[in-house]
Amino acid sequence: MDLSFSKDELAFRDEVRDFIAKNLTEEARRGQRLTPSALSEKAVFGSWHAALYRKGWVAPYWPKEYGGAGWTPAQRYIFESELGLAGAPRLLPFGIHMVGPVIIKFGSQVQKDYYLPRILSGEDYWCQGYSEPGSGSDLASLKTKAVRDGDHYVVNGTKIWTTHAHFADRMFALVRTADTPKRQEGISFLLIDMKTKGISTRPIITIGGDHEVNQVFFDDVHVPVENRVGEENKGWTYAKYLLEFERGAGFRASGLRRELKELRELIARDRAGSVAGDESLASRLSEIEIDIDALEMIELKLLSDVQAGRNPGPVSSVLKLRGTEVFQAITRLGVDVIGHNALVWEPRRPLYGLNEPAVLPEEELAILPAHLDGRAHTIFGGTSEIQHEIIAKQMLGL
Amino acid sequence: MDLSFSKDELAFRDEVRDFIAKNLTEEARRGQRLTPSALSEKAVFGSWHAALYRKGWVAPYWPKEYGGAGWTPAQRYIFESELGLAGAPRLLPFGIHMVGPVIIKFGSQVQKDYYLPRILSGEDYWCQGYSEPGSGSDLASLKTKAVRDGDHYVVNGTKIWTTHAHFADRMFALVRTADTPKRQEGISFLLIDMKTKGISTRPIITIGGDHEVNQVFFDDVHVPVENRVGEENKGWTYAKYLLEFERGAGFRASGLRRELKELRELIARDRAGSVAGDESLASRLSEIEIDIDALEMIELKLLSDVQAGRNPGPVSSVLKLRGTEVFQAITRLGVDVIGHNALVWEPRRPLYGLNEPAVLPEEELAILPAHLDGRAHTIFGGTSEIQHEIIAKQMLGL
Amino acid sequence: MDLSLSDEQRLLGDAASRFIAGRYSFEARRTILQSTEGFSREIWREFADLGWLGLSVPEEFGGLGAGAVETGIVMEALGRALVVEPYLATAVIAVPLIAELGSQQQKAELLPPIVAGKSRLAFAQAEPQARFALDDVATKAVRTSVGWRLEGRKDVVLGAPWADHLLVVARISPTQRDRSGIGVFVVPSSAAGIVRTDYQTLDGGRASNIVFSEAAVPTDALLGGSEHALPAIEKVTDNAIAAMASEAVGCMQVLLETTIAYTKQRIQFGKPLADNQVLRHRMAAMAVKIEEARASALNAVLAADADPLTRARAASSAKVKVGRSGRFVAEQAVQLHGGMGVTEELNVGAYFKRLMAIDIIFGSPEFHLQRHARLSRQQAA
Amino acid sequence: MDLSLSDEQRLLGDAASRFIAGRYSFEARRTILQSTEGFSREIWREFADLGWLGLSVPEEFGGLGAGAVETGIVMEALGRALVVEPYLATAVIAVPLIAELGSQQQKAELLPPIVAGKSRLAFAQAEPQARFALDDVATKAVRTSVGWRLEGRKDVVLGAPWADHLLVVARISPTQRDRSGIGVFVVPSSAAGIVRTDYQTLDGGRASNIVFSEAAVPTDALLGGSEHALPAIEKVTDNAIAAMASEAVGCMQVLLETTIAYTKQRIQFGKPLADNQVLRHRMAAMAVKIEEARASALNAVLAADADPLTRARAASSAKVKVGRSGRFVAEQAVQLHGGMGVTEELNVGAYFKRLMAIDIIFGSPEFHLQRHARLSRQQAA
Repeated sequence: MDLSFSKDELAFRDEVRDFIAKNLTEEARRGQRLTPSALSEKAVFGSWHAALYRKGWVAPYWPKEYGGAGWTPAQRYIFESELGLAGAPRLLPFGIHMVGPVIIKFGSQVQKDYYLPRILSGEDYWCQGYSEPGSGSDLASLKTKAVRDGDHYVVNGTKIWTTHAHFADRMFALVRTADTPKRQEGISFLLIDMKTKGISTRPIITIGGDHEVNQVFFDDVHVPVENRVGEENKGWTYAKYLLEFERGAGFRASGLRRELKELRELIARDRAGSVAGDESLASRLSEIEIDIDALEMIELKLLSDVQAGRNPGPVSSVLKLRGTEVFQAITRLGVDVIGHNALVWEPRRPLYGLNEPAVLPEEELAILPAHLDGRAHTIFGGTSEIQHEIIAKQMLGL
Repeated sequence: MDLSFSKDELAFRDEVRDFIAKNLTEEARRGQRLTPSALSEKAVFGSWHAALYRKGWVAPYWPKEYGGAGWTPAQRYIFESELGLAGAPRLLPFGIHMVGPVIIKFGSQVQKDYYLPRILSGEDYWCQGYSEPGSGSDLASLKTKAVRDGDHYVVNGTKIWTTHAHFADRMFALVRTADTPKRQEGISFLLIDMKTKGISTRPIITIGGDHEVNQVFFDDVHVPVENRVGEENKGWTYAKYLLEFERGAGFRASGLRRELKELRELIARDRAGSVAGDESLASRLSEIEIDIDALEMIELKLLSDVQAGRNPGPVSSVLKLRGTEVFQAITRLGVDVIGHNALVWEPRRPLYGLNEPAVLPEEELAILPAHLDGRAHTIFGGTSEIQHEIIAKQMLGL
Repeated sequence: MDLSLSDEQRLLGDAASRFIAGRYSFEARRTILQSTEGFSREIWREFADLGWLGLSVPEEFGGLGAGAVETGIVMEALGRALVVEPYLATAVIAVPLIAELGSQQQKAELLPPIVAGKSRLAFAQAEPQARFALDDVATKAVRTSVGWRLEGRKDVVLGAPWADHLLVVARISPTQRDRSGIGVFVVPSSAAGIVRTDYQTLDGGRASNIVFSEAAVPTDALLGGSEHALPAIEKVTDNAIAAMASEAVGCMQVLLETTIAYTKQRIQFGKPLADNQVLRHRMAAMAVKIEEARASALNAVLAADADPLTRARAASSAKVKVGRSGRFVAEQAVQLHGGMGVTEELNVGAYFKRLMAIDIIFGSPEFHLQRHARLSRQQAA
Repeated sequence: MDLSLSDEQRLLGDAASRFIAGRYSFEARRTILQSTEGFSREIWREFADLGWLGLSVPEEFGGLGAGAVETGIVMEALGRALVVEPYLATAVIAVPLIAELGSQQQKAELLPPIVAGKSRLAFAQAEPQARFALDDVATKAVRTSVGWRLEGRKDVVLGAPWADHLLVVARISPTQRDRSGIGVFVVPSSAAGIVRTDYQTLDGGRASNIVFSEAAVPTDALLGGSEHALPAIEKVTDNAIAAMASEAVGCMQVLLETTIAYTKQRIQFGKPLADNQVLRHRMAAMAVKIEEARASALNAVLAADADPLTRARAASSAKVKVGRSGRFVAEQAVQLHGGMGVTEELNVGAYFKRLMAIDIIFGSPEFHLQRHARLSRQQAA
């Protein structure tokens, strides 16, 4: 058992660090810091995506033949940690972590040839059409219909919680293509051009004041049959495959560590010392750091299992559950740290785009919205309650 | 709205205080302090029971004709508060709060005449035969059988968690007298002389090291039919009536306040100051005191509702739930306060009976066992989970 | 001892409920929030008509002379509807501060216009360095030949954009953290030397950061001529905390009701969400927290006129208990509403934010827990 | 980077599991506890035969020269079985302390008998006033013409009734809280001037309070002649904390397994307890806490030989995380076992108590949280 990196791994880490130093602009870092919602906008991540693309690091976990980097799990961990610690914008997961792997595994050759390069280059901006009003955690209850009409499907219905639908070029969507007694059957997986006639979006503003998610309406939207991935009515299989990817997506500890570090810096800036000298605050910071240490070790063990070819089990549910809770604890502490300044509401969005001075100093600007928007972390991507259910079933056999 | 007491109420409080000053011996207080389990033994509460008996205050809430005091709810509150703050031993509830009210409401005249005076005088020491191995919170699943044989019931089976069965003269027990599809039917309520042939008891030692509860076995135990309360197979009705009494039994806040006070005194005794100067400890003490303040106000509102003839609703579940949690928080803090002394195990019992010096100073002697035995508080008398169930159903209509 | 409401108090509560139900729906509130001013002068007039603005004003100045219990009743109703109008700043803080400290003449000048709904005040107390400590006052009041000159900065003055007068806490003695040498100055919002930066607040209200720079005020601007105003400030803030605690209980109660209704009707995996035992128990836990918060708020309300130590402990207790309860209830309400709970589409988020604001105003639960511990040590000593 | 066990480590773990399963059932343990001595010399011999007593003893003194990972593996197994034999005091504390501090001669004298199972030691460190602070040492070592004289009092010396030698931490410099001027003395338990009060401990073990009164020891009793033993003491206790954290994980794992089994078979209201969603999620929460505790313990184990600051932070982290997790898991295991959980009839209570003891030994989670915060500030500075 050994936590230290090998010489090769250290060399790789240096390469990553060097790459970050040369390509991650201060502007991108600032944009990420001032993004209170889960994902940043293209104005923030764009230059970073382009740099990664030039380096061939946009989708390093894809098979090499499709543009992956062929890394070991340790390299993967190093890469994600360094990015997290550096405060790099997260690339959008919809293409890279979601529809990409599905196309690689289940798509036709034509689909692979067309879509995968466009994901890597960033030419296609994807969004995800899964949830519907009324479906919530019960995804299989979706109602959006796709009726076959010649070589098209005619899609009617609505999707909700569609992150960045207002920016996206394409959506991968689950639609109902047959009414079957078992709801998981009769679902198909479509790739939809967002410019198609009949698609409209409605912004949904979060309690943090941000426009990140939308409701998308389909009104007789014609989608070519060749835009279906895999077989008709087998979409649930592909969706489940994707969800596994989503759940295992990414190591969070390093990002949390950076967020905690920023909080410590904020406290250190307190000149009057009334915050910095608060014992209970110091204890709460330590409590969170201890949580992060544990999370990171769970991540490392997961990695180690993957490296050794062992099945790590449903530990990704543990990481999702605790990672989101720790994130919420950090943002809550942030709110406590800035005291009455947390009463100040900055209505102008996006925060990184503010070009006249705000009431709050910049380092306090995202604290309140991040706390508010952050309440969603224990809801989206499988609520904490669902994670408990998964752990009880899959880990404990209950 | 007014929290202050009327002149009459103040006079009554003085009477209670005066009575306590004159009759509550230091020995009884010490015995109570050194009792880590829920109820003290006769050697502790005996003199106090006798004094209350002389004053006519053993069962003040019984109807006056049976020996009650005819108090207002405010008087009742004052009485219990003063006793709690003074650290008086609790009288055993089994006669006074449990079987007594059942006999008063459902018993025959002969039963009333015989049993009630003996409860008041303390001549009869009662225990409760409800739970059985395997029944847990699901009381109606009880299996102990009573088969009619002439003018006797022949009882076979076993009861568990029988507090002080090893001291008791009598037990009130629920037994199955008929096999009916609805389990709540077919249960009868018997008064059993513990000296009857065929009864044996087995001590159950708690994790705190105390002998408070027992398992009781019935092997062809003959109980005269006239010892049945009310009708045959209607015992569940009487049991439910009794449970209501048990749940509403007593105001706890004042007792918790005294326990917290004792803890503060223990901390103040710390000469090195390493405990007393601990900020986090001070915060935890305040946190508990704030809880107690809230509990006391809930009690006062309950009292006020009763006084005004309003139905207070299932607020007794709130009090049970939070009262036991606060108690556990106090004992846990106690363990933290005495530091490594909490590793010392005192095997000799009862603690108040120790006549040679213990390893620990007397004021630390009950801290650990009280913490351990105290884990039972959220289990017995309706688990915390059951209280949540009751609140969800009865308070929220869920 | 009697904890039941008087007939008058019950009538007040009923009237408040009726008003809220009829005049302050969530949609009506949204319209108010989106208006330029951000509050409704009409609603304010109705408050005056209902007598609420004079609730705690002594009768000789046109008020009802009522106490903390009545204020709590109104505040709970305002909490249920998330009223944004500056009732707290004017009726709960300014009025008792003037009544406690002001000279007879000041009261006669300032109180009747408040009762009539013609004047709104704001309490300029918090400062950037102070972190909720009421005795940490850096804003200076320097005596001049014609009165006073104010110098300094006040942060997050709630309701200041809507106020005609500010009550400015300033230090007359030179030492920054001295319990004496603090005064409260009545200053017209439009006075020279005052620069206000107005903004929205977390809970939909408005507030300002205010810089005083050679702001000259006359001699009689000092309330009651008192240079020892801190005890009155402490009393008024403690009682404002009690009133906000009642408001918070109103917020929590609505959140619980909303959550119950939502989980009963929302179908997931073929059954109502409320069929999940975990959620049922969660809502039971919310109900328990609310019972405790209500009790703690009542404790603080009933201690409004007690000795300073009892009052301060009860207020800090309420801050802690209501803060903890409010957090839990709000977070769980959001969580149980799922995605919709984190959007502006439902009112859940608005209640969440108001409860957060209540948590922050006059100090976080952590601050008050430490204050409580300090007061307990004082009491023991 | 590689977190998988080596083949040897896996074999060690398998052997430990087999031993525990075959030789240390709960009934066997009960018999040991009720024996006069309160521990089993036979089991101790078997520990020696298995090589566990020499696990961390350098090879030149007959040990295996293994590290913290191996110790953790054995400790987790001991935790699963609630082994009362003083493995911690002798193999986890005394051995590395001697190895760190002792002279070649002391090591050669003291270590081989330990490896052979012929010697057991106890660590006389804690004092009544110190409240877990390792540098707070009031017991004095006064130089005499023939060696040293020990004066003072040690509390809760774990395993002392079973030890032939004590390792006594004593102050050579006059200032009570000085980081230097502290030595560790090897003292035969039977030496003159030592009065021991033996007693049972919370977790079924034995310990003593010890008074040293003119206890004369020879010059070479001072380990390594070092008057600056504190860093070694800190290292050894940090590593003992890591080892106990592994033990705690073993305890927790059994409690979870037991609770799952119990709730599956226990029928209430016509269905297994485990059908209650609330209890299922509770057990999931227990599992999550165990995952975290396991990770934190591993962190501390892997930091055993890191620089002092990293090591200390990892140990204090483990104390906090394992402490919190252990509390939760133990309390919920008791709660979910209902009445039976609070009796001596099941093993649940015994695990509860061992986890409590682990919580207390070398300092409560609260103490270590504050230490962690202090160390974080040091690191930042």
